[in-house]
Amino acid sequence: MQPSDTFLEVRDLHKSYPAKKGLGKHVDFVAVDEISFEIERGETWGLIGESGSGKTTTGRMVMALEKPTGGVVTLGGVDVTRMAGTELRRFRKRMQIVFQDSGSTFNPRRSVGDQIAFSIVRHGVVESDRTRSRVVELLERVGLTEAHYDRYIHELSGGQRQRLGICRALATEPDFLLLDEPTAALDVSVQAQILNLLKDLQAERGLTMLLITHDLSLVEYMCNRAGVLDKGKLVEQGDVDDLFTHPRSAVTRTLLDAVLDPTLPAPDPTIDRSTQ
Amino acid sequence: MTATLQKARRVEMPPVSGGMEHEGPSRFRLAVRAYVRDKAAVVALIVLVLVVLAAMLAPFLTPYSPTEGSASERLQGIGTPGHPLGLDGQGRDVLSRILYGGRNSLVAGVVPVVVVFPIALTIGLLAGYAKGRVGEVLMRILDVIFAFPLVLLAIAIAAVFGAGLGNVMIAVGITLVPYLARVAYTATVQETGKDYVEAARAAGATVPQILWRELLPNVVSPLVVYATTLCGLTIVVTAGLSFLGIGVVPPTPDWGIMTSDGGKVLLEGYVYLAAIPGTVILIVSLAFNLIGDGLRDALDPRKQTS
Amino acid sequence: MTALITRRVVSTLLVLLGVSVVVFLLVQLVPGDPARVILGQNATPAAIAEVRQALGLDKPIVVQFMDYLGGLLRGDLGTSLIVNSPVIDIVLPRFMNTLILAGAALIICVGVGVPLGLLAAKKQYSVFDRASMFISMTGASVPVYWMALLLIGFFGLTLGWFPTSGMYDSREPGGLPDLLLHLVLPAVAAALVPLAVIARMTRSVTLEVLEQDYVRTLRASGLPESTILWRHALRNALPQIVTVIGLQVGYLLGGVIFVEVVFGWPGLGGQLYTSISQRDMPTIQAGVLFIAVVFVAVNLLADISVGVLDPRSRKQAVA
Amino acid sequence: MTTPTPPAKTGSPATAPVLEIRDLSVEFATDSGTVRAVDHVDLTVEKGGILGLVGESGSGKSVTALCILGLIGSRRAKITSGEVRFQGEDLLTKTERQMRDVRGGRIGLVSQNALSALDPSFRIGDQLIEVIRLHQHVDKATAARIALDSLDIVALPDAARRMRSYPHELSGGQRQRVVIAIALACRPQLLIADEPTTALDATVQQQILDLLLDINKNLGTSMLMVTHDFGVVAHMCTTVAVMRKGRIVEQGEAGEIISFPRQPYTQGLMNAVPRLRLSETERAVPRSQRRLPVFVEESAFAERADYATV
Amino acid sequence: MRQRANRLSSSKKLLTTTAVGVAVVLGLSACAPGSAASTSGGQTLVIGMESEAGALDPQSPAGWVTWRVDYQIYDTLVTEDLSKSSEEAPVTELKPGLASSWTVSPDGLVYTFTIRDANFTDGTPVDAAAVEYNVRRMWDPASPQYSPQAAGSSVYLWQNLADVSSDGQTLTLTMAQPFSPFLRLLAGIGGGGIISPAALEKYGDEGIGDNPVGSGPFKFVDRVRGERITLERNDDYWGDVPELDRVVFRPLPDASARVAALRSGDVDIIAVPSPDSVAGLVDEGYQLSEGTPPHVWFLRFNFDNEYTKNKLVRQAINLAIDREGMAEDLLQGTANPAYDIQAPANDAYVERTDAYTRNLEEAKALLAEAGYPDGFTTTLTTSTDGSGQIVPVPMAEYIQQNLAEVGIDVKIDATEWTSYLGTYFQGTPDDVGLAQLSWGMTSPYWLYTQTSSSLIAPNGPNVGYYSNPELDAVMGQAISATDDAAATELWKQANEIATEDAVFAPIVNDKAPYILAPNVRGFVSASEEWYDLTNVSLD
Repeated sequence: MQPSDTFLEVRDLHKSYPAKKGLGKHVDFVAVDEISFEIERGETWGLIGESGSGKTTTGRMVMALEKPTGGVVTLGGVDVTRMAGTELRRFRKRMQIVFQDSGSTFNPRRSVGDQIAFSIVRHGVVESDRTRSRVVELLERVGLTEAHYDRYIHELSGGQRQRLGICRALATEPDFLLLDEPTAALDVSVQAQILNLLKDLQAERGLTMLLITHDLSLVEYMCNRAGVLDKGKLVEQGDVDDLFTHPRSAVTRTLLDAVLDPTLPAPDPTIDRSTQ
Repeated sequence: MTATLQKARRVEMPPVSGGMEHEGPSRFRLAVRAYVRDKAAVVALIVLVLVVLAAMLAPFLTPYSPTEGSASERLQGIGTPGHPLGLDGQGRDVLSRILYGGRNSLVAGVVPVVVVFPIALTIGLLAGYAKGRVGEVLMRILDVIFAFPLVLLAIAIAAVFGAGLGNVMIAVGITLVPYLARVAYTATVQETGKDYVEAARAAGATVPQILWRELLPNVVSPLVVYATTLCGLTIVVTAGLSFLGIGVVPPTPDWGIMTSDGGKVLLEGYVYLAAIPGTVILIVSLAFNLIGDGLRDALDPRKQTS
Repeated sequence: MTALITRRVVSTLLVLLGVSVVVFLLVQLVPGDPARVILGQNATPAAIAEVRQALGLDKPIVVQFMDYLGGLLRGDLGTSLIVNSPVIDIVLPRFMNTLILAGAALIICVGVGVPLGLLAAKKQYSVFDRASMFISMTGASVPVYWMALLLIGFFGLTLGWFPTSGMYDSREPGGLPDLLLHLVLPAVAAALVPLAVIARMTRSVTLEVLEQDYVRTLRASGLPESTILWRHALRNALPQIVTVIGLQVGYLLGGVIFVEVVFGWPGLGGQLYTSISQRDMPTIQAGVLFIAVVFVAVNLLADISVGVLDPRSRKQAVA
Repeated sequence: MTTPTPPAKTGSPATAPVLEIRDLSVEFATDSGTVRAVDHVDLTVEKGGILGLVGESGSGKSVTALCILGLIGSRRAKITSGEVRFQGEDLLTKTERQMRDVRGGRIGLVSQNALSALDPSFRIGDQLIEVIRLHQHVDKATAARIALDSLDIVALPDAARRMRSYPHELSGGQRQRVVIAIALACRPQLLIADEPTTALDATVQQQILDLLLDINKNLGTSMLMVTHDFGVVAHMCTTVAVMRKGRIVEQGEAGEIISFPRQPYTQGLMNAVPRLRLSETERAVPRSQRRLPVFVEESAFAERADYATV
Repeated sequence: MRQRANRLSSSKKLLTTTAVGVAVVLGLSACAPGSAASTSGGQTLVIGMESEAGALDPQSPAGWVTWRVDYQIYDTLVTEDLSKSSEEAPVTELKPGLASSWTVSPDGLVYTFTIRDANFTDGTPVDAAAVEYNVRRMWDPASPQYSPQAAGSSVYLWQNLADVSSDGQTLTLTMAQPFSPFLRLLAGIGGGGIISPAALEKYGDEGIGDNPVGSGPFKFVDRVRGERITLERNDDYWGDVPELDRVVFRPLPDASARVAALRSGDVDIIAVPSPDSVAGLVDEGYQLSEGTPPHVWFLRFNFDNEYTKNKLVRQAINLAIDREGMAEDLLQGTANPAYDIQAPANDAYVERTDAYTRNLEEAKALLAEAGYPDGFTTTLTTSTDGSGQIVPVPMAEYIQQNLAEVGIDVKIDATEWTSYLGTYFQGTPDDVGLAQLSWGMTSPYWLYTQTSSSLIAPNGPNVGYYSNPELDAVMGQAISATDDAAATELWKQANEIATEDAVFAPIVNDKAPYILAPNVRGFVSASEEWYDLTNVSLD
């Protein structure tokens, strides 16, 4: 790798939860175990792991939604883990998150437009009288219309909810976007649209993105580099093409084997089995 | 781990070809529509409005005083000329007493709930959001009040303050605090755990902003529903306190007093005297319950479909 | 699980301490002088002063509270102003009677309310569902004492099936059969409102359960609807139903006062009614304390049994 | 445009189909009128075969599957036409009582939510035994033995001990194995698997699918596989039917349709998914310039869909 | 209180009172037949009381409900003859109780009682020492058995006692000054009942109420609080042995519940039926028993109030009230209109229909004369419930309507009974013109407690601040009179003065109705608030 323009740096990040096992004996549960990685400016980095591997906890710590028990996260040179209060709230303008289920991240009793506008107002992105038109611009950018402004979240389809999630994340004009399984709950046709949209936006705005997923094909499509998380440990990381063709860890191999590709002609087990 | 993974559930969409409406009806209209769909709630609301109107317009609806009567005309039943609902043990017009009594009974039922509502809401919100020590202490204090059964505590407080409409309302009000606050607390805790609160925090919202903009609208709705049904309960409880002699003081007309007075001659065959106010209490408290059910739908954005 | 129970027990004890403080303060807030209550119409200032001193009412309030707490710990709840005997002797036997009545009422509530709610949920939107829910909603809105009088009038006097008052026959107090006969009407009257609430709650909880994924698995396995309802739905709805029942015990203990007055049941409620009209504060204090303690204890028990009933909370998984 | 293709005979013995659905239509009453969720559908599951029923959310595939068991359950749903012939009998004309023998006894269901498909309040063993005793009328000990056998078939590790476990004590994959064990306990001729691997991790998904394949092979159980994933179809199905808006748009032998999809919709479904293994030409395009083909636009506003989640 | 004795110098009249005649009557009735019913063996009478009784300690503060039970268990030195109905004997006659005879010294200072040879039901003998023990419990702070509660509740009885001594069966009470009401007060509620000293020693002040031991016609069996008090016949009773085997007192505070219990046969006698149930019950064959106990439901005028301090106003109010209507219509004949301040069950009763019969014209004229031709506004305080209060609020409302007819606008301020008593005895506030209460004694001394200027609130029950030297003087003479007839005359004179000055507005006298099952025999409503059960039997 050539000398890089590192934007996000995670170093020795650690998270353990105190847990009681039996009476008196404390055995801490380690969710994330000393992981380190770097993401370059404008890059999409994939964090791969199955459920329980600690990938979501890592994401929350990167977003300063959870305090790590060890390690640092620097974003654009600023130590995120040391920030608190107003400073942190102000800093959130620069980093945003898109959840797996954006529907649940919208308040069911407020219009979606209002909630997107809140981010804009909160961080003083534009003059307050321009807020609404700014929201509408964003809505249109993610493929929605002004008519969606006054809607409530339950009135919208899964794909639309995800677009809104992206829309809100973009509202503060962040440099960094965390994508936590952004398409896991979507139909294939909708998933394609969202993935394309994310790609376009990244190109447009030079966003740095961290994609958290268990779906290797997603990583293959979105990321140049990625890391594999297993039981809290980052077992390997590197260039995606390299990672997927020459996996060095057993976990990665298992994950690769588990991917079912519809058009892969060679080992089609169906025919084998039905003829026997 | 967040529970988002488990929560993700495929919702199958129906094959839709319908176009989109450009300007939907206002939220209020939608809420009204959701409410109107519940026929029982609509009837209940109409009944309640009629009862309130009747109580307000009592002087125009009846020529008789609710507190004066002639003992020589006492205990005449339903259908007595000039007194459609008959006369009570003091020869007072039952209809007049029902109409005027509505003023006291409705006030006694609604005012404590309305007054306690914001207090309980504040306590529940703060305790629910703060969790930690503040929330713990607040909820423990409420637990102490909660440890006394509702009727019993109202009785004890009424015994302390003495009888009278005002005191009964204070007693009932104090008793209601933990009930309402608990609902607010539970709702707050539940909502606080939801992703949208986290999202708001991630968007940089301050604590007051989260409480006010995010949590409040979601906590108020279930609380309003619960409070509405409580109004029915308070009327019944107040009536019960009157029966025990620590409620509204005679000759003040009040449905509870009327029921308990009527109860004294119920077994003598004067069933109407207790049955009329009893039925009115029943209808009104039923109405509050049904309205509560209707509001549950009306305030739920998911039910507000056009 | 053990930790959970310990924590709940400790917090319950704290609540009880708070309860005793509230009960003590309640009495302090009562206007009027216990000595005046004792002496009634014959009171003279000299006699009142003498009685006040005898009762220790001339001591500072903090001292009185410490005395009260000390007494509580020794099981001494004070002396009745009216009857001049230890409050515990007055309250305890009557409290037992109240427990009998409330217990019987609870059996009715649960025995009728839970099946009613289950069946209504099973036949959601049917005529049976709507009718039973309307009736139970009505039941929850009827003033208890009014219902009690109607029961007396119809079953006691018109039909003459049941006695109308007391716990035992006046002339020849019988044993258990006599008690059961006397128990029917008051227990039904006391059960009415909680029954309605329990039925409604059971219905909505069961409806929720019936929407769960595993119910579809059960159906797909060919289980008859009745097995699904009475075995699986009930079992899964039980924790929530138990919680509601625990809360309804509070209503039962409070509402029983009306029933006891109307049926002449020698319970704590009737005693409280008398004591309140007599302003016999030590007795009121003790009665309220007893009921609060039971209520708190019942809810503790409900909490714990919910824990036991739900296999998921039996072994707290490491998050 | 729906031309029900006769099932390809390649490799499968020519016997009467286990399941034949003819002209099935289901309508739902919604607030905004009647919606036909299943529209004159014809389907066939060959004896010993695995039919993949593929479609997106709302295509009506789950409703079709549940119709077979008579479990649409919603008061708003109504079967308006068609028949469901299972081993020659029309299931739609059967009484509820007769259907109870079919369910769990002759047709098993593996539903999509592995995590919530088991009654959380009962032990695994008890849930199995209950079903076994219901259909096989055996004593408890025998039922327990059969239950243990079933758990062995689904390769649940440490089955004897797991009999005494509660569902929450098992992992998602283990739970799905138990669900399959229940469905198989009475050796049904047909297994309906409704997206059996949703909410499961990729590695676990593959294990479960392979388990189902083993069962198909070893027990000869025919299967109806409801899925949205052509990867799953390619992995295990003999025949496939593609469903869209309540209709079957394409039906045929699985390998053939995957290799040569005739309908653009089928093509779209397959191509919209990002793929792990790319051809050399695909790989030559820089990642930032790769695009997924989009074949269908979302409707402007979602409608309430709760009827479909029966 | 004892020290604040009446200072009137004692008169010199000599009189010895004996009760030979009464003893003869007693002896006759003892031989009377009436054993027919007692052959049935298990005769149990069940009485439904209007409320729970207090401690069964006759010397502790308690109301009539408790005393009605105590009366069956305990004897008093002097007692009233309750075997005659109010019609036969409007005023009860005093007769020997535990004291078979007594003498009063000519100066009225020394009472010598001969104590009957009897036993308490615990087997210990009744003697003068036992009675002295009882007296000292209520009177002598230096004695070990002294109880402030007992002293407080018997303050009027022992206020003039200077010394007590005993010798065998002879008890001597020495007064500090003559006190003519003494014997009648001894017969009543408020300290007269004699308890077994052995039992008092055994159970103590707190325990005696649950383990009462007296020497009366019935002895205590058991008590289940809130449910029942069971007494059984004292076969060794010194007087008439009762016919009943057992008496059960059951508290049934709810009027409807009492009537229901009577109808269903759970009880044989109920007290205080709701007025509306009486006619129906009589139609069904139940017996109504009424009397004229010493009970006055009256209004007190406030002499500090701008309006009611005016005698003309007080007279006008008296004339405006429709007592007949209230008794007949509102109360359905369960009470009699009251035409005197004292109850008819009292030697000093003077019927003053002239002063109290309704006359609206005259009332209006008096008001005009007083300067209020258009009336005025004032407040009437009453309770919402309470012992002897009948139905206070409807009655107050009735009066409110009566007074409205002469232009007086009455506001009713009703509070719950115990709080009402508390505020009542603190004295009437200036802006309250009328304060209601019901009370009464068979002793005319009652007038003194209500009107003496030495008992002005808060020092006594004179809550209207009435002060009339002329009345004080007459009552002083009456109290210290040593001749019964002379005392009665003086009391009547006092009564006239109070009536003339319209100190009160008496409204009704309660008839204290009891409803008896058809098979109850021998129950008599005498002119007293309690009843004698020795002659009661069941068919």
